[in-house]
Amino acid sequence: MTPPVATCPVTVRIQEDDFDIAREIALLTKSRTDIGAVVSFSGICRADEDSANIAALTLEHYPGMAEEEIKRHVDEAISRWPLNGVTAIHRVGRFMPGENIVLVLTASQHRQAAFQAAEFLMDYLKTSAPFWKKEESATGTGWVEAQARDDEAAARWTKS
Amino acid sequence: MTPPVATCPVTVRIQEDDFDIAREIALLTKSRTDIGAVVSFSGICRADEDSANIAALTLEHYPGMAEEEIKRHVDEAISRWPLNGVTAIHRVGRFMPGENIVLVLTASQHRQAAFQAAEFLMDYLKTSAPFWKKEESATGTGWVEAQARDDEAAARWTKS
Amino acid sequence: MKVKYFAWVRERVGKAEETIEPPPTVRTVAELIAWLSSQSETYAYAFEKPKVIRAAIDHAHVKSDAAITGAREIAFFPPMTGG
Amino acid sequence: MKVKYFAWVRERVGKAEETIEPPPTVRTVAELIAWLSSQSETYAYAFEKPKVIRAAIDHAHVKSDAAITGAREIAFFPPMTGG
Repeated sequence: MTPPVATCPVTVRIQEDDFDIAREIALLTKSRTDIGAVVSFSGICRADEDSANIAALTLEHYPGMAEEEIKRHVDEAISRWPLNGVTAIHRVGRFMPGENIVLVLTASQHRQAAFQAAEFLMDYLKTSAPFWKKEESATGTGWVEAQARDDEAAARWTKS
Repeated sequence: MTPPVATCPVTVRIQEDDFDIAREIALLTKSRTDIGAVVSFSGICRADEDSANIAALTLEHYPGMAEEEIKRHVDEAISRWPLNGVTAIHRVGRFMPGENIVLVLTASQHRQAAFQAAEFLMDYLKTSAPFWKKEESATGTGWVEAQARDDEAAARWTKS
Repeated sequence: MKVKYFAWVRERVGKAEETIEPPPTVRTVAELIAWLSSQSETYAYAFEKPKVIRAAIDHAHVKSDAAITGAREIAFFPPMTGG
Repeated sequence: MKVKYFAWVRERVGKAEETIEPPPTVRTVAELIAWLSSQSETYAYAFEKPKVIRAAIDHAHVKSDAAITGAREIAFFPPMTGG
Protein backbone atom coordinates (compact mmCIF):
# COMPACT_ATOMS: atom_id res chain seq x y z
CA MET A 1 0.00 0.00 0.00
CA THR A 2 1.47 3.34 -0.96
CA PRO A 3 1.18 6.03 1.69
CA PRO A 4 -1.23 8.86 0.94
CA VAL A 5 0.49 11.79 -0.74
CA ALA A 6 0.74 14.60 1.78
CA THR A 7 -0.54 17.92 0.58
CA CYS A 8 2.20 20.51 0.66
CA PRO A 9 0.90 24.05 0.26
CA VAL A 10 3.57 26.46 -0.92
CA THR A 11 3.65 30.19 -0.30
CA VAL A 12 6.35 32.37 -1.87
CA ARG A 13 6.12 36.12 -1.48
CA ILE A 14 8.34 39.11 -2.02
CA GLN A 15 7.05 42.15 -0.22
CA GLU A 16 7.98 45.42 1.40
CA ASP A 17 5.80 44.89 4.47
CA ASP A 18 6.92 43.00 7.55
CA PHE A 19 5.71 39.42 8.05
CA ASP A 20 3.98 37.91 11.08
CA ILE A 21 5.59 34.56 11.94
CA ALA A 22 2.70 33.42 14.16
CA ARG A 23 0.20 34.15 11.41
CA GLU A 24 2.27 32.35 8.76
CA ILE A 25 2.69 29.29 11.01
CA ALA A 26 -1.04 29.29 11.73
CA LEU A 27 -1.82 29.42 7.99
CA LEU A 28 0.48 26.45 7.43
CA THR A 29 -0.78 24.25 10.26
CA LYS A 30 -4.42 25.14 10.90
CA SER A 31 -6.94 22.28 10.76
CA ARG A 32 -4.18 19.80 9.94
CA THR A 33 -3.18 16.93 12.23
CA ASP A 34 -0.43 15.37 10.10
CA ILE A 35 2.25 17.97 10.92
CA GLY A 36 4.60 17.03 13.76
CA ALA A 37 7.34 19.62 13.24
CA VAL A 38 7.50 23.23 12.11
CA VAL A 39 10.84 24.96 11.67
CA SER A 40 10.99 28.69 11.13
CA PHE A 41 14.02 30.72 10.18
CA SER A 42 13.92 34.49 10.39
CA GLY A 43 16.78 36.56 9.09
CA ILE A 44 17.15 39.94 10.75
CA CYS A 45 19.09 43.08 9.81
CA ARG A 46 22.12 43.31 12.13
CA ALA A 47 23.96 46.44 13.20
CA ASP A 48 27.41 44.87 13.12
CA GLU A 49 27.69 43.23 9.69
CA ASP A 50 31.38 42.34 9.34
CA SER A 51 32.33 44.76 12.10
CA ALA A 52 31.19 47.85 10.21
CA ASN A 53 28.42 49.67 12.01
CA ILE A 54 25.34 49.35 9.84
CA ALA A 55 22.89 52.23 9.91
CA ALA A 56 20.57 50.70 7.30
CA LEU A 57 20.39 48.02 4.64
CA THR A 58 18.68 48.31 1.25
CA LEU A 59 17.52 45.15 -0.51
CA GLU A 60 17.08 45.15 -4.28
CA HIS A 61 15.68 42.20 -6.23
CA TYR A 62 14.99 41.01 -9.76
CA PRO A 63 11.16 41.01 -9.94
CA GLY A 64 9.83 37.91 -11.59
CA MET A 65 13.03 35.92 -11.47
CA ALA A 66 13.28 36.19 -7.68
CA GLU A 67 9.91 34.50 -7.13
CA GLU A 68 10.62 31.89 -9.81
CA GLU A 69 14.06 31.08 -8.42
CA ILE A 70 12.70 30.64 -4.88
CA LYS A 71 9.85 28.46 -6.16
CA ARG A 72 12.33 26.28 -8.06
CA HIS A 73 14.23 25.65 -4.83
CA VAL A 74 11.04 25.03 -2.86
CA ASP A 75 10.09 22.40 -5.47
CA GLU A 76 13.54 20.88 -5.13
CA ALA A 77 13.12 20.77 -1.33
CA ILE A 78 9.72 19.10 -1.70
CA SER A 79 11.26 16.46 -3.97
CA ARG A 80 14.02 15.77 -1.45
CA TRP A 81 12.14 15.73 1.86
CA PRO A 82 8.62 14.68 2.91
CA LEU A 83 7.24 18.15 3.56
CA ASN A 84 3.73 19.17 4.56
CA GLY A 85 4.09 22.88 3.82
CA VAL A 86 6.63 25.54 2.89
CA THR A 87 6.48 29.32 3.20
CA ALA A 88 9.21 31.65 2.00
CA ILE A 89 8.88 35.42 2.33
CA HIS A 90 11.65 37.82 1.36
CA ARG A 91 11.30 41.51 2.05
CA VAL A 92 12.75 44.24 -0.16
CA GLY A 93 13.28 47.92 0.58
CA ARG A 94 15.26 49.73 3.26
CA PHE A 95 15.74 48.19 6.71
CA MET A 96 17.07 49.35 10.03
CA PRO A 97 18.98 47.03 12.38
CA GLY A 98 16.55 44.73 14.20
CA GLU A 99 14.07 44.55 11.32
CA ASN A 100 13.01 41.26 9.73
CA ILE A 101 14.37 40.53 6.24
CA VAL A 102 13.50 36.94 5.39
CA LEU A 103 11.28 34.12 6.68
CA VAL A 104 11.40 30.44 5.76
CA LEU A 105 8.90 28.00 7.30
CA THR A 106 8.94 24.26 6.74
CA ALA A 107 6.42 21.74 8.09
CA SER A 108 6.81 17.98 8.13
CA GLN A 109 5.85 14.89 10.08
CA HIS A 110 9.33 14.63 11.54
CA ARG A 111 11.84 17.21 12.67
CA GLN A 112 14.82 16.15 10.54
CA ALA A 113 13.02 16.85 7.26
CA ALA A 114 11.79 20.23 8.49
CA PHE A 115 15.25 21.26 9.74
CA GLN A 116 17.09 20.11 6.63
CA ALA A 117 14.64 21.65 4.18
CA ALA A 118 14.78 25.00 6.01
CA GLU A 119 18.59 25.00 5.97
CA PHE A 120 18.64 24.00 2.30
CA LEU A 121 16.25 26.81 1.37
CA MET A 122 18.18 29.42 3.32
CA ASP A 123 21.50 28.33 1.77
CA TYR A 124 19.98 28.73 -1.71
CA LEU A 125 18.22 31.98 -0.91
CA LYS A 126 21.63 33.36 0.08
CA THR A 127 23.50 32.24 -3.01
CA SER A 128 21.00 31.80 -5.83
CA ALA A 129 17.94 34.00 -5.38
CA PRO A 130 18.48 37.35 -7.16
CA PHE A 131 18.60 39.76 -4.22
CA TRP A 132 21.35 42.25 -3.44
CA LYS A 133 22.12 44.08 -0.22
CA LYS A 134 23.53 47.59 0.00
CA GLU A 135 24.80 48.80 3.35
CA GLU A 136 24.80 52.28 4.77
CA SER A 137 27.35 52.79 7.52
CA ALA A 138 29.30 55.59 9.15
CA THR A 139 32.04 55.09 6.54
CA GLY A 140 29.74 55.29 3.54
CA THR A 141 27.50 53.19 1.35
CA GLY A 142 28.43 49.99 -0.44
CA TRP A 143 27.17 46.74 -1.89
CA VAL A 144 27.60 43.71 0.34
CA GLU A 145 30.06 41.21 -1.11
CA ALA A 146 29.06 37.58 -1.50
CA GLN A 147 30.57 35.33 1.15
CA ALA A 148 32.59 32.25 0.25
CA ARG A 149 31.09 30.53 3.30
CA ASP A 150 27.61 30.92 1.79
CA ASP A 151 28.73 29.25 -1.45
CA GLU A 152 30.25 26.42 0.61
CA ALA A 153 27.03 26.06 2.59
CA ALA A 154 25.00 25.76 -0.61
CA ALA A 155 27.50 23.37 -2.20
CA ARG A 156 26.95 20.71 0.48
CA TRP A 157 23.45 20.07 -0.91
CA THR A 158 24.74 19.25 -4.39
CA LYS A 159 23.99 15.66 -5.27
CA SER A 160 27.16 13.80 -6.18
CA MET B 1 41.19 42.70 20.43
CA THR B 2 38.77 40.12 21.78
CA PRO B 3 35.20 40.43 20.52
CA PRO B 4 32.66 41.57 23.09
CA VAL B 5 30.97 38.64 24.83
CA ALA B 6 27.42 38.39 23.53
CA THR B 7 24.77 38.18 26.19
CA CYS B 8 22.77 35.01 25.82
CA PRO B 9 19.56 35.09 27.84
CA VAL B 10 18.20 31.62 28.54
CA THR B 11 14.58 30.71 29.20
CA VAL B 12 13.61 27.15 30.14
CA ARG B 13 10.02 26.44 31.13
CA ILE B 14 7.82 23.42 31.63
CA GLN B 15 4.16 24.34 31.58
CA GLU B 16 0.66 23.10 30.87
CA ASP B 17 -0.37 26.23 28.95
CA ASP B 18 0.26 26.74 25.27
CA PHE B 19 3.12 28.98 24.16
CA ASP B 20 3.04 31.95 21.79
CA ILE B 21 5.93 31.70 19.33
CA ALA B 22 5.70 35.34 18.23
CA ARG B 23 5.80 36.52 21.85
CA GLU B 24 8.77 34.29 22.68
CA ILE B 25 10.70 35.47 19.60
CA ALA B 26 9.90 39.09 20.48
CA LEU B 27 11.19 38.55 24.05
CA LEU B 28 14.41 37.10 22.63
CA THR B 29 15.08 39.78 20.01
CA LYS B 30 13.53 43.04 21.20
CA SER B 31 15.83 46.06 21.40
CA ARG B 32 18.78 43.98 20.21
CA THR B 33 20.60 44.62 16.93
CA ASP B 34 23.24 41.88 17.15
CA ILE B 35 20.91 39.00 16.19
CA GLY B 36 20.92 38.04 12.52
CA ALA B 37 19.16 34.68 12.70
CA VAL B 38 16.36 33.17 14.77
CA VAL B 39 15.42 29.51 14.36
CA SER B 40 12.30 28.17 15.97
CA PHE B 41 11.25 24.55 16.21
CA SER B 42 7.74 23.67 17.28
CA GLY B 43 6.77 20.08 17.93
CA ILE B 44 3.08 19.35 17.41
CA CYS B 45 0.87 16.40 18.45
CA ARG B 46 0.14 14.36 15.31
CA ALA B 47 -2.89 12.17 14.66
CA ASP B 48 -0.99 9.46 12.81
CA GLU B 49 1.90 8.56 15.12
CA ASP B 50 3.35 5.33 13.67
CA SER B 51 0.19 4.72 11.67
CA ALA B 52 -2.05 4.26 14.72
CA ASN B 53 -4.75 6.87 14.88
CA ILE B 54 -4.01 9.03 17.89
CA ALA B 55 -6.96 10.48 19.77
CA ALA B 56 -4.84 12.15 22.43
CA LEU B 57 -1.35 12.22 23.92
CA THR B 58 -0.46 12.59 27.60
CA LEU B 59 2.94 13.94 28.56
CA GLU B 60 4.42 13.12 31.96
CA HIS B 61 7.69 14.56 33.27
CA TYR B 62 10.10 14.38 36.19
CA PRO B 63 9.66 17.76 37.87
CA GLY B 64 12.95 19.31 38.86
CA MET B 65 15.12 16.99 36.81
CA ALA B 66 13.40 17.91 33.53
CA GLU B 67 14.26 21.62 33.89
CA GLU B 68 17.80 20.85 35.06
CA GLU B 69 18.42 18.41 32.21
CA ILE B 70 17.23 20.91 29.59
CA LYS B 71 19.33 23.68 31.16
CA ARG B 72 22.41 21.43 31.06
CA HIS B 73 21.93 20.93 27.32
CA VAL B 74 21.27 24.62 26.73
CA ASP B 75 24.56 25.37 28.52
CA GLU B 76 26.26 22.77 26.33
CA ALA B 77 24.78 24.41 23.21
CA ILE B 78 25.98 27.84 24.36
CA SER B 79 29.50 26.45 24.82
CA ARG B 80 29.46 24.95 21.32
CA TRP B 81 27.92 27.74 19.24
CA PRO B 82 27.99 31.56 19.43
CA LEU B 83 24.38 32.06 20.55
CA ASN B 84 22.60 35.28 21.46
CA GLY B 85 19.59 33.67 23.12
CA VAL B 86 17.90 30.33 23.76
CA THR B 87 14.33 29.53 24.77
CA ALA B 88 13.07 26.00 25.45
CA ILE B 89 9.48 25.38 26.50
CA HIS B 90 8.07 21.89 26.99
CA ARG B 91 4.40 21.40 27.73
CA VAL B 92 2.99 18.62 29.93
CA GLY B 93 -0.57 17.35 30.25
CA ARG B 94 -3.01 15.93 27.73
CA PHE B 95 -2.94 17.04 24.10
CA MET B 96 -5.16 16.59 21.08
CA PRO B 97 -3.76 16.28 17.55
CA GLY B 98 -2.73 19.69 16.24
CA GLU B 99 -1.72 21.05 19.65
CA ASN B 100 1.75 22.41 20.38
CA ILE B 101 4.01 20.26 22.58
CA VAL B 102 7.49 21.76 22.51
CA LEU B 103 9.24 24.95 21.40
CA VAL B 104 12.93 25.58 20.94
CA LEU B 105 14.20 29.01 19.86
CA THR B 106 17.80 29.84 19.12
CA ALA B 107 19.20 33.25 18.16
CA SER B 108 22.63 33.94 16.76
CA GLN B 109 24.52 36.30 14.49
CA HIS B 110 24.61 33.69 11.74
CA ARG B 111 22.17 31.07 10.58
CA GLN B 112 24.39 27.99 10.86
CA ALA B 113 24.83 28.37 14.63
CA ALA B 114 21.12 28.94 15.16
CA PHE B 115 20.14 25.92 13.02
CA GLN B 116 22.69 23.58 14.57
CA ALA B 117 21.95 24.58 18.15
CA ALA B 118 18.20 24.11 17.62
CA GLU B 119 18.72 20.64 16.11
CA PHE B 120 21.12 19.69 18.90
CA LEU B 121 18.64 20.79 21.58
CA MET B 122 15.73 18.94 19.96
CA ASP B 123 17.79 15.75 19.61
CA TYR B 124 18.64 15.88 23.31
CA LEU B 125 15.13 16.83 24.40
CA LYS B 126 13.93 13.69 22.61
CA THR B 127 16.45 11.30 24.14
CA SER B 128 17.65 12.77 27.40
CA ALA B 129 15.07 15.07 28.99
CA PRO B 130 12.82 13.08 31.36
CA PHE B 131 9.48 13.26 29.57
CA TRP B 132 7.28 10.33 28.58
CA LYS B 133 4.40 10.16 26.12
CA LYS B 134 1.33 7.98 26.48
CA GLU B 135 -0.95 7.59 23.47
CA GLU B 136 -4.67 7.08 23.39
CA SER B 137 -5.92 5.52 20.16
CA ALA B 138 -8.84 3.49 18.88
CA THR B 139 -6.97 0.30 19.81
CA GLY B 140 -6.25 1.36 23.41
CA THR B 141 -3.76 3.27 25.50
CA GLY B 142 -0.02 2.72 25.62
CA TRP B 143 3.33 4.31 26.34
CA VAL B 144 5.24 5.48 23.28
CA GLU B 145 8.42 3.48 22.73
CA ALA B 146 11.73 5.25 22.31
CA GLN B 147 12.92 5.37 18.70
CA ALA B 148 16.34 4.11 17.67
CA ARG B 149 16.45 6.94 15.11
CA ASP B 150 16.25 9.48 17.96
CA ASP B 151 19.22 7.88 19.74
CA GLU B 152 21.14 7.96 16.46
CA ALA B 153 20.24 11.62 15.95
CA ALA B 154 21.53 12.49 19.41
CA ALA B 155 24.68 10.37 18.99
CA ARG B 156 25.91 12.47 16.05
CA TRP B 157 26.61 15.38 18.43
CA THR B 158 28.94 13.31 20.62
CA LYS B 159 32.45 14.70 20.54
CA SER B 160 34.92 12.05 19.42
CA MET C 1 16.46 7.24 50.48
CA LYS C 2 13.62 8.49 48.34
CA VAL C 3 12.77 6.52 45.19
CA LYS C 4 10.63 7.89 42.34
CA TYR C 5 9.05 6.01 39.46
CA PHE C 6 7.81 7.39 36.14
CA ALA C 7 5.70 6.30 33.16
CA TRP C 8 5.10 2.53 32.95
CA VAL C 9 7.57 1.82 35.75
CA ARG C 10 5.36 3.95 37.99
CA GLU C 11 2.24 2.17 36.76
CA ARG C 12 3.78 -1.27 37.38
CA VAL C 13 5.16 -0.40 40.84
CA GLY C 14 1.78 1.14 41.62
CA LYS C 15 3.13 4.29 43.24
CA ALA C 16 4.95 7.45 42.18
CA GLU C 17 7.40 7.55 45.07
CA GLU C 18 8.38 5.94 48.34
CA THR C 19 11.14 5.92 50.92
CA ILE C 20 13.20 2.74 51.15
CA GLU C 21 16.04 1.47 53.30
CA PRO C 22 18.05 -1.11 51.37
CA PRO C 23 20.70 -3.09 53.32
CA PRO C 24 24.28 -1.73 53.13
CA THR C 25 25.29 -4.60 50.82
CA VAL C 26 23.22 -2.87 48.10
CA ARG C 27 25.77 -0.46 46.63
CA THR C 28 24.88 0.17 42.97
CA VAL C 29 21.83 0.98 40.89
CA ALA C 30 21.85 -2.57 39.46
CA GLU C 31 22.02 -4.02 42.98
CA LEU C 32 19.15 -1.80 44.08
CA ILE C 33 17.02 -3.03 41.15
CA ALA C 34 17.87 -6.64 42.04
CA TRP C 35 17.07 -6.04 45.72
CA LEU C 36 13.72 -4.35 44.92
CA SER C 37 12.84 -7.20 42.52
CA SER C 38 13.44 -9.69 45.33
CA GLN C 39 11.01 -7.89 47.63
CA SER C 40 7.76 -8.70 45.78
CA GLU C 41 6.16 -9.83 42.55
CA THR C 42 5.15 -6.23 41.89
CA TYR C 43 8.76 -5.00 41.80
CA ALA C 44 9.88 -8.13 39.95
CA TYR C 45 7.32 -7.31 37.26
CA ALA C 46 8.25 -3.61 37.10
CA PHE C 47 11.95 -4.44 36.74
CA GLU C 48 11.60 -7.66 34.72
CA LYS C 49 13.75 -6.19 31.93
CA PRO C 50 16.39 -4.29 33.92
CA LYS C 51 18.34 -3.34 30.77
CA VAL C 52 15.41 -1.25 29.60
CA ILE C 53 15.18 0.71 32.85
CA ARG C 54 16.93 4.07 33.08
CA ALA C 55 18.01 5.56 36.40
CA ALA C 56 18.82 9.00 37.74
CA ILE C 57 20.49 9.91 41.02
CA ASP C 58 19.71 13.37 42.35
CA HIS C 59 18.37 14.49 38.94
CA ALA C 60 21.34 13.26 36.88
CA HIS C 61 21.28 10.27 34.53
CA VAL C 62 23.46 7.40 35.79
CA LYS C 63 24.46 3.95 34.51
CA SER C 64 23.50 0.76 36.31
CA ASP C 65 26.94 0.42 37.93
CA ALA C 66 26.69 3.87 39.57
CA ALA C 67 27.11 3.90 43.35
CA ILE C 68 24.00 4.82 45.30
CA THR C 69 25.94 5.86 48.40
CA GLY C 70 24.84 9.27 49.61
CA ALA C 71 21.99 9.53 47.08
CA ARG C 72 19.06 11.58 48.31
CA GLU C 73 16.73 10.64 45.45
CA ILE C 74 16.86 7.79 42.96
CA ALA C 75 14.47 7.61 40.02
CA PHE C 76 13.60 4.72 37.72
CA PHE C 77 11.90 5.18 34.34
CA PRO C 78 11.72 3.87 30.79
CA PRO C 79 13.68 5.51 27.94
CA MET C 80 12.56 9.10 27.46
CA THR C 81 10.07 10.00 24.73
CA GLY C 82 9.63 13.75 25.10
CA GLY C 83 10.16 16.49 22.58
CA MET D 1 16.47 41.81 -26.89
CA LYS D 2 15.81 43.32 -23.51
CA VAL D 3 18.75 43.63 -21.11
CA LYS D 4 18.41 44.28 -17.36
CA TYR D 5 21.06 45.32 -14.88
CA PHE D 6 21.00 45.00 -11.11
CA ALA D 7 22.91 46.25 -8.05
CA TRP D 8 26.32 47.80 -8.86
CA VAL D 9 26.16 46.64 -12.50
CA ARG D 10 23.01 48.77 -12.81
CA GLU D 11 24.72 51.69 -11.08
CA ARG D 12 27.76 51.46 -13.36
CA VAL D 13 25.76 51.09 -16.58
CA GLY D 14 23.58 53.95 -15.40
CA LYS D 15 20.26 52.37 -16.31
CA ALA D 16 18.10 49.50 -15.10
CA GLU D 17 17.15 48.17 -18.52
CA GLU D 18 17.40 48.80 -22.24
CA THR D 19 16.75 47.12 -25.57
CA ILE D 20 19.80 46.23 -27.61
CA GLU D 21 20.47 44.70 -31.01
CA PRO D 22 23.85 42.99 -31.04
CA PRO D 23 25.18 41.75 -34.41
CA PRO D 24 24.49 38.08 -35.25
CA THR D 25 28.15 37.23 -34.59
CA VAL D 26 27.43 37.75 -30.88
CA ARG D 27 26.22 34.30 -29.87
CA THR D 28 27.01 33.75 -26.17
CA VAL D 29 26.72 35.60 -22.89
CA ALA D 30 30.51 36.10 -22.84
CA GLU D 31 30.42 37.48 -26.39
CA LEU D 32 27.58 39.81 -25.45
CA ILE D 33 29.60 41.14 -22.50
CA ALA D 34 32.61 41.68 -24.80
CA TRP D 35 30.46 43.42 -27.41
CA LEU D 36 28.79 45.70 -24.84
CA SER D 37 32.23 46.53 -23.37
CA SER D 38 33.41 47.59 -26.83
CA GLN D 39 30.51 50.02 -27.20
CA SER D 40 31.57 52.59 -24.60
CA GLU D 41 33.71 53.33 -21.57
CA THR D 42 30.57 53.04 -19.43
CA TYR D 43 29.99 49.39 -20.37
CA ALA D 44 33.72 48.65 -20.26
CA TYR D 45 33.73 49.88 -16.66
CA ALA D 46 30.58 47.96 -15.70
CA PHE D 47 31.99 44.71 -17.11
CA GLU D 48 35.66 45.31 -16.30
CA LYS D 49 35.76 42.04 -14.30
CA PRO D 50 33.60 39.75 -16.45
CA LYS D 51 34.28 36.72 -14.22
CA VAL D 52 32.47 38.42 -11.34
CA ILE D 53 29.36 39.13 -13.41
CA ARG D 54 26.44 36.67 -13.20
CA ALA D 55 23.90 36.35 -15.99
CA ALA D 56 20.35 35.09 -16.35
CA ILE D 57 18.43 34.37 -19.55
CA ASP D 58 14.66 34.56 -19.24
CA HIS D 59 14.85 34.38 -15.42
CA ALA D 60 17.19 31.36 -15.23
CA HIS D 61 20.85 31.48 -14.19
CA VAL D 62 23.23 30.70 -17.07
CA LYS D 63 26.98 30.35 -17.52
CA SER D 64 29.01 32.68 -19.71
CA ASP D 65 29.12 30.17 -22.59
CA ALA D 66 25.31 29.96 -22.78
CA ALA D 67 23.79 30.79 -26.16
CA ILE D 68 21.76 33.99 -26.29
CA THR D 69 19.81 32.94 -29.38
CA GLY D 70 16.09 33.39 -28.86
CA ALA D 71 16.50 35.06 -25.47
CA ARG D 72 13.75 37.56 -24.65
CA GLU D 73 15.46 39.00 -21.57
CA ILE D 74 19.07 38.86 -20.45
CA ALA D 75 20.09 40.14 -17.02
CA PHE D 76 23.54 40.99 -15.63
CA PHE D 77 24.26 41.33 -11.93
CA PRO D 78 26.88 40.72 -9.24
CA PRO D 79 26.82 37.58 -7.04
CA MET D 80 23.61 37.43 -4.99
CA THR D 81 23.60 38.56 -1.37
CA GLY D 82 20.00 38.05 -0.28
CA GLY D 83 18.61 35.98 2.56
